Amino acid sequence: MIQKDLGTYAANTWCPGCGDFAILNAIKSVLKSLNEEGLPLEKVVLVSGIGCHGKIVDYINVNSFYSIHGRVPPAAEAIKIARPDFKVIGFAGDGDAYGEGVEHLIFAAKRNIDITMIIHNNRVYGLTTGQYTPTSPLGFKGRSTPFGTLEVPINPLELMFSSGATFIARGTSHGIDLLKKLFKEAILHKGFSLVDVLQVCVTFYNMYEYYEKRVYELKDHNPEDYNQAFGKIREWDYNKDSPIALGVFYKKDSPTFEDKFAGLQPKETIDRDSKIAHLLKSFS
Amino acid sequence: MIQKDLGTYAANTWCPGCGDFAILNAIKSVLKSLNEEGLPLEKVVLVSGIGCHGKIVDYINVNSFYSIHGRVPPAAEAIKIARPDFKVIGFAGDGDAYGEGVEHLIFAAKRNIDITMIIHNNRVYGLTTGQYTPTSPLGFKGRSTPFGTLEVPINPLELMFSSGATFIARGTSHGIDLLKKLFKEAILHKGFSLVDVLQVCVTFYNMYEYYEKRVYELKDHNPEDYNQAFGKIREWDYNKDSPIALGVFYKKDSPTFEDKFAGLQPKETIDRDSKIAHLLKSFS
Amino acid sequence: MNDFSILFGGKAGDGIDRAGVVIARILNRLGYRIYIYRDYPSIIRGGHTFSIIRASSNKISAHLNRIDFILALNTDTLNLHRNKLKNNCLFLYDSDQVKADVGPTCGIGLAIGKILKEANAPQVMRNSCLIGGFCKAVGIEWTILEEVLRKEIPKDIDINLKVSRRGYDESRELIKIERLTQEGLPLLSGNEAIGLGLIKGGLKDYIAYPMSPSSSLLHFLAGVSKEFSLKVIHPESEIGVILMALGFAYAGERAAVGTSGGGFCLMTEGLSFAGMSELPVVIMLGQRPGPSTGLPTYSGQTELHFVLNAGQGEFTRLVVAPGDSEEAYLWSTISLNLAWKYQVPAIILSDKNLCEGVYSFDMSLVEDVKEEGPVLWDRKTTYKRYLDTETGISPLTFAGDKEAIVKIDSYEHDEFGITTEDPNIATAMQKKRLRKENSLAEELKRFRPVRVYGKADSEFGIVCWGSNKGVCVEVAENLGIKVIMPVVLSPFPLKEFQEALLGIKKSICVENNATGQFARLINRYGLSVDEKVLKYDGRPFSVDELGERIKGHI
Amino acid sequence: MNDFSILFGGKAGDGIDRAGVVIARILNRLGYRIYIYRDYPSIIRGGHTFSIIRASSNKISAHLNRIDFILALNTDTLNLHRNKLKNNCLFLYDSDQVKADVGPTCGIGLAIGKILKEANAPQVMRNSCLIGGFCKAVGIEWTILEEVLRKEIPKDIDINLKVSRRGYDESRELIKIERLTQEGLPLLSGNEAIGLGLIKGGLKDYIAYPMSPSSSLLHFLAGVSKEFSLKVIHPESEIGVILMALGFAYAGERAAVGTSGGGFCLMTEGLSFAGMSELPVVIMLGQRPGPSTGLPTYSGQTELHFVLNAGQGEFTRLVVAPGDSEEAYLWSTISLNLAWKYQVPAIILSDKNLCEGVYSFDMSLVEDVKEEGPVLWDRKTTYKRYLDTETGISPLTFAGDKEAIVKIDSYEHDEFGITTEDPNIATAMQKKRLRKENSLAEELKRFRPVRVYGKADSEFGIVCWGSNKGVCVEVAENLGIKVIMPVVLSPFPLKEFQEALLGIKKSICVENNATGQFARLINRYGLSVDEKVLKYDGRPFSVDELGERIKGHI
Ligand SMILES: Cc1ncc(C[n+]2csc(CCOP(=O)(O)OP(=O)(O)O)c2C)c(N)n1
Ligand SMILES: Cc1ncc(C[n+]2csc(CCOP(=O)(O)OP(=O)(O)O)c2C)c(N)n1
Ligand code: SF4
Ligand code: SF4
Ligand SMILES: [Mg+2]
Ligand SMILES: [Mg+2]
Repeated sequence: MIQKDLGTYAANTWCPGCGDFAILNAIKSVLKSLNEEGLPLEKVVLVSGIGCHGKIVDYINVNSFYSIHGRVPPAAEAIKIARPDFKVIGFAGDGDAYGEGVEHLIFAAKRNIDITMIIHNNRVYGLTTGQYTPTSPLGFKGRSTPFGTLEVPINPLELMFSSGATFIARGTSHGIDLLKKLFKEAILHKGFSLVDVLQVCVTFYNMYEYYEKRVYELKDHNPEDYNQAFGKIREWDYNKDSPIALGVFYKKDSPTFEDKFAGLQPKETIDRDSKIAHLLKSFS
Repeated sequence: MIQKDLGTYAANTWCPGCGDFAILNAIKSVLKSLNEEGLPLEKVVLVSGIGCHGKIVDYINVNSFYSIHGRVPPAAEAIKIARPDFKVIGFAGDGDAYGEGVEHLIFAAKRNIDITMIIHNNRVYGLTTGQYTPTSPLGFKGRSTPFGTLEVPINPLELMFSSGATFIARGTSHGIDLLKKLFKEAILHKGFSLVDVLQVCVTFYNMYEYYEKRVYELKDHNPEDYNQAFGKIREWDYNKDSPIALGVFYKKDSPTFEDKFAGLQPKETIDRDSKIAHLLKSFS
Repeated sequence: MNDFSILFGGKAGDGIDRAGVVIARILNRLGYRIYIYRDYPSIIRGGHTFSIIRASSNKISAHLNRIDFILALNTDTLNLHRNKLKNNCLFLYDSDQVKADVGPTCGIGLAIGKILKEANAPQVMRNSCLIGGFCKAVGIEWTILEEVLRKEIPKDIDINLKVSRRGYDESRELIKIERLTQEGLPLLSGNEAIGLGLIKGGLKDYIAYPMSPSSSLLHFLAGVSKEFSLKVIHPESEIGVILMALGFAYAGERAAVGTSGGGFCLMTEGLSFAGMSELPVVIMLGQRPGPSTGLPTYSGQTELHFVLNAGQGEFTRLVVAPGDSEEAYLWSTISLNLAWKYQVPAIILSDKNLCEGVYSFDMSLVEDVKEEGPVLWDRKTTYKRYLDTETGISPLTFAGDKEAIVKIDSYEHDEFGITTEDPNIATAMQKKRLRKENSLAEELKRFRPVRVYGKADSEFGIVCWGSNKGVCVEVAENLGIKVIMPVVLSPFPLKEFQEALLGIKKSICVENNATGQFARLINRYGLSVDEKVLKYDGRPFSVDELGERIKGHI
Repeated sequence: MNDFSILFGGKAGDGIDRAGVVIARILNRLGYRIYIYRDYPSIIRGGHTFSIIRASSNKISAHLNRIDFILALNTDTLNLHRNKLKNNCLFLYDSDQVKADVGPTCGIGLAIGKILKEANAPQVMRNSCLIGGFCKAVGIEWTILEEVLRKEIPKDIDINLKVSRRGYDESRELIKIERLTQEGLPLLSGNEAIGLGLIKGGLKDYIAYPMSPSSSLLHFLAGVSKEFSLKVIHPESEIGVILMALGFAYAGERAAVGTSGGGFCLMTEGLSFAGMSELPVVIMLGQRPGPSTGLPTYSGQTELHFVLNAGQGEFTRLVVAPGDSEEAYLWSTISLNLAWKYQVPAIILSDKNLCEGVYSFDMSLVEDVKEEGPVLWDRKTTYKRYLDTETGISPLTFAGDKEAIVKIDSYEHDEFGITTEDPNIATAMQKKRLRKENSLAEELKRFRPVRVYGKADSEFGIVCWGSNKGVCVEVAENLGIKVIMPVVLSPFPLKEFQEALLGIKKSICVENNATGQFARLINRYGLSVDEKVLKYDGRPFSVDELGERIKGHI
């Protein structure tokens, strides 16, 4: 299965123009550059959810774990805990990560496990042909809400912020250079990192122009300043028509779960049989 | 089963001194006072999770739905949507509502459904005999973490704040007067309300003295001021030894899901058979 | 030509599905009975997807392998399917796209790209152009096509008609499809039939999280929610779905949910809760090949034993597996009625073939079942939510009743719904809940839970369930043998099934799974089938294919 | 007195459990074999709870209804259980609390309240005082008691010893328990045995969300996690649990999880994913009476068919149901080995009686099974995670291997693990996954999947599974009949089971459920039992009770 250029023989079945291509190309380029800088690719594991986004792992020729819908984080966490020397990168949809399995995202952030979550946030269920998601704006007319949703969206960055994520960023699928920068920084960040990608779904929710008009890159922003971070995170709530900042919103150094865990784990030295025998003695 | 004083014949099996008694007494007193003010008790439904907290519904002689672990909100939401004239009050544990089923809490808040969630936050799994929960402090030694947890707690108020809850309050099980006030205000609040009760578990995590030393009631606090609310919510993070504010942190008027939903729902007038026949015609 | 099949193929995103329905509606107006099989990968654009539209003077619900007409928007369609053509030259294609050596005198090529360009029409209208060409090729009047297009695709109808007309004009008649004397019928997908059946049964709320092949039921009910005052909700997850449904049931409203295997897994804890709390709920489970995500847009019958045993503990459940649109409609109504009468969970076990297959729906074939109310409290004695009665059914009233307190409980409980750990009460309550199975089984007799088709006195019997009904019945009629099809799978209608087996010397079980799940089910009752005909690649049996395989056994 | 039972009762929170263990350890030092049955409600304080500590010169794993000695910390204990006493006067009680008319010459009352007050001891030490009194009453030397207390309850040991000594001194000898010549054995709960068996099998990670009766396995493994370098994790939910386990398996680490019915429901989607992705995982399922929350601290056997069929789609799974601590240990090791060898999910089907019962554990009775490695990649050809082999087993390597790319997939996939919708590959892969069942079944033969006890040539046979082993074997030995107990339930060891049935004229199936789940399972294979002896109030059969019920059938 060794293919050049990190690709595989799987036929790409995303719609032409889909924002997922940008994510694919950005991550491939980041992996290549990390590899050049010394990261062995066999120490990379990609984990994905179910949705259009999930197909990404079929298109990249590195280790992968194609999980079930909504369940990227716990698998990624376990892989990282088992192999702290690995880089574990999760790809999830907005339906997948902010809806079906949002609890896992919250707890992965809370634990500050050093995994990177890249959210293909097209604000719609792509693969199931166009229903609203937790980040669709109020009034969104999808196939399950033909008369418009009645719920305001969540602001996933704010949710992650309140859950303890130590790296929070946002990009769009129309800014691949920024994506590369953000992905790389997120992967290199020691701790839980999340990059929310405003990924355009050309078929069910084409926000290309909407975003084009409103996005801007964060400048003179100190992501290590809690209040600045919070202010910028709240600037756009995924509903109102405000400017939309891109870049790293927040970044914090904090001990990771797997490091603390490893600290608890002495290496096994004597053989288990004698230890079992010893333990059994204490039970009599 | 009509018993006086809103009680039932069920034997109370909480540990003597358990903070759940305060919650029970406070809610009974609030129900009585609401009843006196005109709320028919048959329009009250109590929903509870599984844990020591859940037993509360066995002890109150009104309609109840004793749900499964972690699943109070969706049942409560449906009951409210079906019967917008009802008062639906959920009782959940911290393991139950902030752990196993935190996704539902987030979405109930997001939808701003007019239910009240009362969280018996003893910061431990009581009924399963003392494991850490999402709000146990870092290093908590419970039966699943005998060497201390490696995770900082979540701040549930902050999580609810970022999820769109429109009423957020905190009380303790050693301040029953405040509890009554908060419960009543929460129930009367039109929209999703949550009262986090620092409920002392005398058996597995007796924080009585800890709280006694640190709690204070919010004064000169404007709960409708977003920034004030956020500041106070972040003052204590459920981990550090800071002062612990009690009272209503945040309050906001916002349209409720069930009202918007009812707006979508014309009353059925003509009979279904003819409408089905009519619809079938359009299918040919 | 009173039974013919048209294969319409292209890439995902080409509007193959819609094109199939347009053609079906046209043929329906000519008096044909329709069945559409839809084959598409889990892809939004690209890949290969096709619909087979079969039309016949008789009612049908299966497809044939032999195709009469191919309409090809891409090369794959011709390459992959041309060998199925009866007449090797009966096809139309987009000559601007199809790169196949079709031979000079064969088929009709339309320069659709050019036509669209000239009309300034978007790519999605390629299908309309080809349909135009097809109608001309089979001698269908333009006015019929125009009427159907106006109704089906109102958006940008003028350009669409222009494009379609160009296709019509540039085509030529190859063969003539006759108008039949019978009237057309509504064309319904299985999910639409289920939705209407639930509505008929008094549905108030439908809650679902999208998942193929159940999503179109959600879309359908959301679309008609205003007409029928339905509350249609798509919440955060399948766990939320089932708990919401139970909340609605508690409040006295008839609720249903829909999902597929993975989502059903997440509902099993709620299912068991429904069993314990005796809150009615109807679950439409659309099967697709597993395990896990599997082949999400294909079909399978692998969840029979899972639904029969899902959820911890033992409790009564109703499981029905309708076989076509009329049965889907009928048994959805029955499921809702009986779930409420017996206060049990009811599962409509469907699959992708039934959910998304399109059928000519004949209401005159549906037994008339009205919405039936549950057993209500007589108000004579203090209300006890879990009154232990002879039938096991505790009369209902609902929260809001001034004279009652309604307590439901996921723990073992006494008659009032207060938690108990008393061994005697626990035993009595367990018996009460299981006793409902007997009364339910008795009541089901009136709906003829086992249906029989084909030659009644044949000594060969095909045994099947669910969406295989159509293909089995047709094969059986062709071969002059019998079909036995239990629609009810729990409580299992043993007596009726045994009666149906009388006279059968050799039984052949047809299933879309690898282990023969129905065959295994009847083993439990000391019965067994003689042969198993299994297929588990996600694709349905065609009449020809199944016919061959059955012939091998008779 | 070489077989006697002590009932120690009080309120939840009185330390009944601990007291039972202390007494058991004392008797263990005297050479007795022990079994403890623990009966407690889902309450932290109050209510009525008791342990029955049975001691015998023979190995036992069941309790008796007839009690030799009652130790009562509250009135209920005497009122509810005195009728079970062989000798109506053999009891000790806290005379400051027990308000029962015991008669002046009967039993021994200790003024425990007063004793505690004088010693300034906390209420939790009431049990120690009563144990002191008990030891004197049955002639056990103070030094033994002191040793055990020091070891068991090191906290505040001095006051504790003081209080206990006062009880000892104020009691009097009523009867003498003899010291036996045999050595004591370790006392293990079923969960501890399972934990150790998993450790023996190479366990690296244990992930669980607390749920009775599985929680004590979590607590035990967390407690020994440092000794054995185990990663023990308690995550947000059972969904997180099973997905984490699969993540660990992917990384090459042997992981197990534990839960009960409701939590297992939430794991079923992950179970199906394990089946599809061929990621090994061991699930300890501790059954308790359902449906739903049910009777959370009691026992049942209602999940047999659920575990056999849980999860969408069809895939191979190993299901074992050990019957006592030695089997729990052995089969936990085997489960982990075989889950990894066959890359399948393995379920250890336990219940509250086994999980929380305490047994004298005799390692010499355990067949020696070592940790066995999985089939590994030979590195000769390009690595394919899902290589289609004759056995169905695809050789393993893990992420991190420089020469391999390891892709697992919840969709249907090709040999490399790339998603496919091709019907032929789908069929082949489905066959491959199911083929493993054959090789697994074959391999299981070497572990004797069906065990036989009692009188080998009797024409009466008790058929049982899981924790009923102990009581059935003892009853069978008493009555001179045979016991047939399959430990493996999937793949079902049909041949061995049939062999065990040879010569049986009447079979009696003993189960803790209402419908006879095992009896139904064997119906599938054309077999059936003649009688069913069922009990489903959450309480285990006692030897006396089951003996009576079996006698009615022979
Ligand atoms: C438990 C479960 N529920 C539902 C589905 C069906 N399903 C597949 S993909 C999907 C939504 C995908 O949306 P999103 O996560 O936003 O991904 P996208 O397709 O937009 O990339 C759903 C609901 C499933 N596979 N599993
Ligand atoms: C799905 C599921 N998992 C686990 C359990 C076991 N369980 C019962 S109560 C409980 C925790 C209770 O903790 P909390 O919600 O904080 O309530 P408390 O007892 O502290 O009031 C757990 C884990 C369950 N009943 N269901
Ligand atoms: S449906 Fe949307 S998200 Fe999916 S592949 Fe097409 S454009 Fe991309
Ligand atoms: S264990 Fe704790 S929460 Fe539960 S009843 Fe006792 S004191 Fe209350
Ligand atoms: Mg999406
Ligand atoms: Mg708690």
